[in-house]
Amino acid sequence: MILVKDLSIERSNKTIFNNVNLSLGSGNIILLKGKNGSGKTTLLKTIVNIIDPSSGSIYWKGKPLKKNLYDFYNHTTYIADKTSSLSKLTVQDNIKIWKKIFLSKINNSQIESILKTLKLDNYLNQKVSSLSFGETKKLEFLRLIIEDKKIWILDEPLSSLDDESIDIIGQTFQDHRSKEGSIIFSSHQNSDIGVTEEIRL
Amino acid sequence: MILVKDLSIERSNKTIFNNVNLSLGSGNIILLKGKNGSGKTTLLKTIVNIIDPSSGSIYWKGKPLKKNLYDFYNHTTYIADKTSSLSKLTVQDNIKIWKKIFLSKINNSQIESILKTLKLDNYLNQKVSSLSFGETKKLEFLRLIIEDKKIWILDEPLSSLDDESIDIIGQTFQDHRSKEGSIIFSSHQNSDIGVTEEIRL
Amino acid sequence: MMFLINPNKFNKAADFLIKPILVLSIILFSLGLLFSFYLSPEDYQQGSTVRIMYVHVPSAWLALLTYAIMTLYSIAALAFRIPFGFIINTAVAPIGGIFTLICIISGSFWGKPMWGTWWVWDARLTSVAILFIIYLVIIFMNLSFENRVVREKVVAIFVLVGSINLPIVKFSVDWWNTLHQPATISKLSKPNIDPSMMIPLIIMTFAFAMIGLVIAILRIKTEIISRKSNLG
Amino acid sequence: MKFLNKIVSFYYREYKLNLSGLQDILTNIIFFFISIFIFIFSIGPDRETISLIGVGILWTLLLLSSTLSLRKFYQDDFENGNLLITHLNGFSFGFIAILKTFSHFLFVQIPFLLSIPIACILLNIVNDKLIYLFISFSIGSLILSCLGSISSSMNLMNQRNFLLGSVIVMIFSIPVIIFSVGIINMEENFNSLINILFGILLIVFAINPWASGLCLKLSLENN
Amino acid sequence: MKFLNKIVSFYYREYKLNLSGLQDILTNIIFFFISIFIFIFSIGPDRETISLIGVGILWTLLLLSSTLSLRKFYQDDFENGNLLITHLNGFSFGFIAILKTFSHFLFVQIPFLLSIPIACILLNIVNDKLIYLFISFSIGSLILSCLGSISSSMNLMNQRNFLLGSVIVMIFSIPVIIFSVGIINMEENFNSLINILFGILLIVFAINPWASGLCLKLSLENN
Ligand code: HEM
Ligand SMILES: Nc1ncnc2c1ncn2[C@@H]1O[C@H](COP(=O)(O)OP(=O)(O)OP(=O)(O)O)[C@@H](O)[C@H]1O
Ligand SMILES: Nc1ncnc2c1ncn2[C@@H]1O[C@H](COP(=O)(O)OP(=O)(O)OP(=O)(O)O)[C@@H](O)[C@H]1O
Ligand SMILES: [Mg+2]
Ligand SMILES: [Mg+2]
Repeated sequence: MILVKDLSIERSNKTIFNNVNLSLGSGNIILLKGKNGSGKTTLLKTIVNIIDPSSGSIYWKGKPLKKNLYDFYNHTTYIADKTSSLSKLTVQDNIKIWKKIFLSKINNSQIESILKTLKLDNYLNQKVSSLSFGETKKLEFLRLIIEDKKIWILDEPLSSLDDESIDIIGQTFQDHRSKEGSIIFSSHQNSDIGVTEEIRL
Repeated sequence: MILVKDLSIERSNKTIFNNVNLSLGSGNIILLKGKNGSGKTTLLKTIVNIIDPSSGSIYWKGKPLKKNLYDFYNHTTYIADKTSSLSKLTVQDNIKIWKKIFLSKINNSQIESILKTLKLDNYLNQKVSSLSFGETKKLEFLRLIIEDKKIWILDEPLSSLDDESIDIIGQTFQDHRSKEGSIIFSSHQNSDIGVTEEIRL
Repeated sequence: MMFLINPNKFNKAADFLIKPILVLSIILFSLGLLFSFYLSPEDYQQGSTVRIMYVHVPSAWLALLTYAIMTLYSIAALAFRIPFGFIINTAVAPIGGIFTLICIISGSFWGKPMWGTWWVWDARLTSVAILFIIYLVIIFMNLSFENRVVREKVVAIFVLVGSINLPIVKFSVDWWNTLHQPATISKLSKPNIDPSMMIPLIIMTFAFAMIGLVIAILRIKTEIISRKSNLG
Repeated sequence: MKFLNKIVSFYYREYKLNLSGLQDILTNIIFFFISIFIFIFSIGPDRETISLIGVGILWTLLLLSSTLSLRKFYQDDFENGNLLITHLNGFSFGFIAILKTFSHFLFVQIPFLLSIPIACILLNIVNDKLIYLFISFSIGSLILSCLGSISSSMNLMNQRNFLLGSVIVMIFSIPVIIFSVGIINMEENFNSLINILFGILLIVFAINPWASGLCLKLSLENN
Repeated sequence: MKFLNKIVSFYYREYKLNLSGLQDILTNIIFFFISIFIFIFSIGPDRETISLIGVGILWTLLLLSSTLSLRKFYQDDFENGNLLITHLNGFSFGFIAILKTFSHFLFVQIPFLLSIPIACILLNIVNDKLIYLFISFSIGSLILSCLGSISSSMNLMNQRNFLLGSVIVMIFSIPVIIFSVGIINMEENFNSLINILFGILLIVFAINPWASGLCLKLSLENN
């Protein structure tokens, strides 16, 4: 559904990468690999149209992305390498806010069960600022479930997680794939998480 | 030199861990492992006396840590799981500031060669906010060299780094060890970085 | 006249013109100083403080002129996409700012004996003070915005909006009843000022203008270079 | 319908956020009242002078305290990534600017407007002026919110010189202040003056989404 | 010696952070003058009135500038971990509070104090008051810096009761300011009044490292 063609990006006159091609169909899980500073984050940001490419083009459902931007956004969840939960509020408040702003139809019991598998159920009334690093990260993944979109674009979802959590994420990826969803994510780690294609930058 | 005895920590009436013992002698490299939320960060923070333990005690050179705090700080570099470089300033400015505040005797050519091995030499005049996640992390490690202390306390130094950088860090650890330095760090990854002891929380 | 909008042509013209202008400015300035301090009479009311005029009035005019030039170039840059206008804005703003500052300071020193205070809140003085602040803001915007493309546009828009202040400065003495001296020279047909004061005034004005021009040319040239090498 | 719902939830989020930042709002209001006390004390008990300059003081303080809150406008959302999320959630940057401007008006200016009656008592401003005051203040503070939005989105690109944005806002608000203070003292042609004020509002209101939106997009791109 | 060196480099860092050069100080000063302009525009150009409330205007602006910069006090350092680094670098929390308070005084208040003479010309404040003004302003702004330190360190703890606490600390500045405004108008017993102000300064100065230091420690612990 997403097609990236001959994408090149320059920033402050430095070429970051040249002629990247990829296509993300339904049921695909693409893993982006590359050294630090090779441009993984930049590529993902370009795909969600935050950065304008120097040359090359991106298509969504056959049409240029820019022409069809909000339809694309309607089908996409992007999780950046920083967490977006509001650290002054509690976990519960954050979930409430996410449910509202994404007009989520997920019901509470579903969320509770996910919180339980992620082992976050004990922290509902704790401020996000006092969660551990990994816990904040796991909290962020709730957005995937709450937003319930087809396409997931994730920047380093696996770093700082323990093996158990990585397994859970892998499980979730497989579930999503079986529902015809597609995922593109970057990672430095090698975990067998059912990746269908690997792209090196 | 650091001795942790029967340390237990409670936060908001929740026990985080119980009766942890460890001793860090010179030339030791201790790896802390544990699930997300198991208390690795909390333990490290307790060792640097930011968090007060509920019970148990910590000794530095045989004396209670609290009695001898600033001497301990004089020998310790602590790198938290967040980066501390100032994102509005350039890499160069950050290095300059660190050199000043830690009264560093490292000369510039040394720093340049380290920047080169860390592949940061091209970014000297770039703002930290525009560095990639891994690059910011690597920049943080410069503090280890600039501060030039005996004891390194590092919270998840390896996450979000590529394999090459991890090798460099491992090299640095070995160098430090051969100079009778000691290291305690937490990590989720298994990399053979010459760890002498592993502690599970 | 292409050198007024094309950087390359400007560079050539500037290389050719800068030395004559420099010489001219030195001559005019020394001549002006000579005239205003030795060869012009004292005012029967104001005494020798009238000599402040030979600094005050030229700098005031040039402050206004500089802003007017910036306004024209901003229009050119925004409406006709002539990037040279952005260069002018960056290069010339500090010069105008300094002229304004000289005008304010000399005016204050004039005001102390004439009005009994350094400062009053009349329309002209206030609008000049605002002009000064506008200049300062333009300078700081040029210094502190990181993204050059945005910065230039923002500055140009700001210059345009700020140009509303220009007629207020110029005509405030006519529109409102103020303490400040009304325009004397603008009535070209019959200037009600003595020629013995008129001559040094005009010489000083040209001297100031030439000095400003020399600095402007140098600044524009460095600006062109830094744009080419993309440092700015 | 869905879009409307999203807007409502946007404000729910803003509400939650501002509530946790209650301290900031309180600080602003305290600043406001302390300043009023300062003036009353420096003028002394002469009630005539106070009521003469009362309106002017109120206006200035309104302006100053809205510069106080400028930093909150986009900075926090920008830094913690919520600006991006809101955009990906289907709002164009221009529309985000409009929403945020209203949110600033709601959560920062309205508390002020509500404290004006008390301030009027302190400053001995006669009651029958209150309604004029209120109308002109509401329009004026909306103008200030729009200007604030523009300048603080510009500030995102210029992380060093934070005050510059405030200075720009203040320069542009000089005419607004002149007009609005005039309104109160010239009751006869109140209507024509308020129309001018309204005109200014429309202009900044039209420019705001365009200018702020552009700045937001660029600053996200360069982050 | 080493310790002294460290203090010097602390200020080097603060300098780099606060001012990326002269332009930031200048922007501060411009901001100050524009605020004065705005007051004049809203109050009217009448020289008598202006000189009457001139001192009040100056105090309000001093208060404004220190309120504006409250957030910068500890928040940024706290969030990016530099507070911790400074502590581990050998400064106790109480001492950090003292250093920071001086840094606030240096980089925020001093630019103001320096522009007061020019402001006095604009506001038509007579020359022979200038020295009184200067003394009371210097003491007053140090007091405000200390109070600001306490209140913004309380604010770090981000708990409802502490939020309120920081607001209450702000309220303490009311008597200080009102008192200082009074000083200018009561030239006879200037000395005894300034002594009282000095006494207040000593008190807050003594409390500050203790209170702020505690809050800093607790907030780091709970983060
Ligand atoms: C800080 C205070 C002052 C400022 C900012 C100021 C500003 C200006 C400006 C902007 C002009 C140019 C106006 C134009 O081109 O029409 C001007 C002209 C002039 N000013 Fe001032 N002025 C100040 C004080 C004074 C004082 C105290 C005097 C003498 C009593 C004075 C006498 C004049 C005269 C004679 C002219 C020439 C008017 C003409 O021929 O058009 N100014 N001033
Ligand atoms: N605004 C900018 N100006 C100049 N260079 C930039 C800018 N933004 C990013 N870069 C550079 O672009 C490169 C790619 O950054 P990016 O964040 O995409 O890397 P990454 O592959 O995600 O790395 P990591 O694994 O460390 O997250 C980096 O070297 C970074 O320094
Ligand atoms: N102030 C607090 N109040 C209550 N609980 C807290 C507080 N601070 C931390 N905790 C809890 O303590 C636990 C340990 O946190 P810590 O950051 O030490 O974990 P960690 O082992 O470093 O995890 P990670 O691998 O995710 O970094 C977490 O479950 C966290 O929620
Ligand atoms: Mg990245
Ligand atoms: Mg941790």
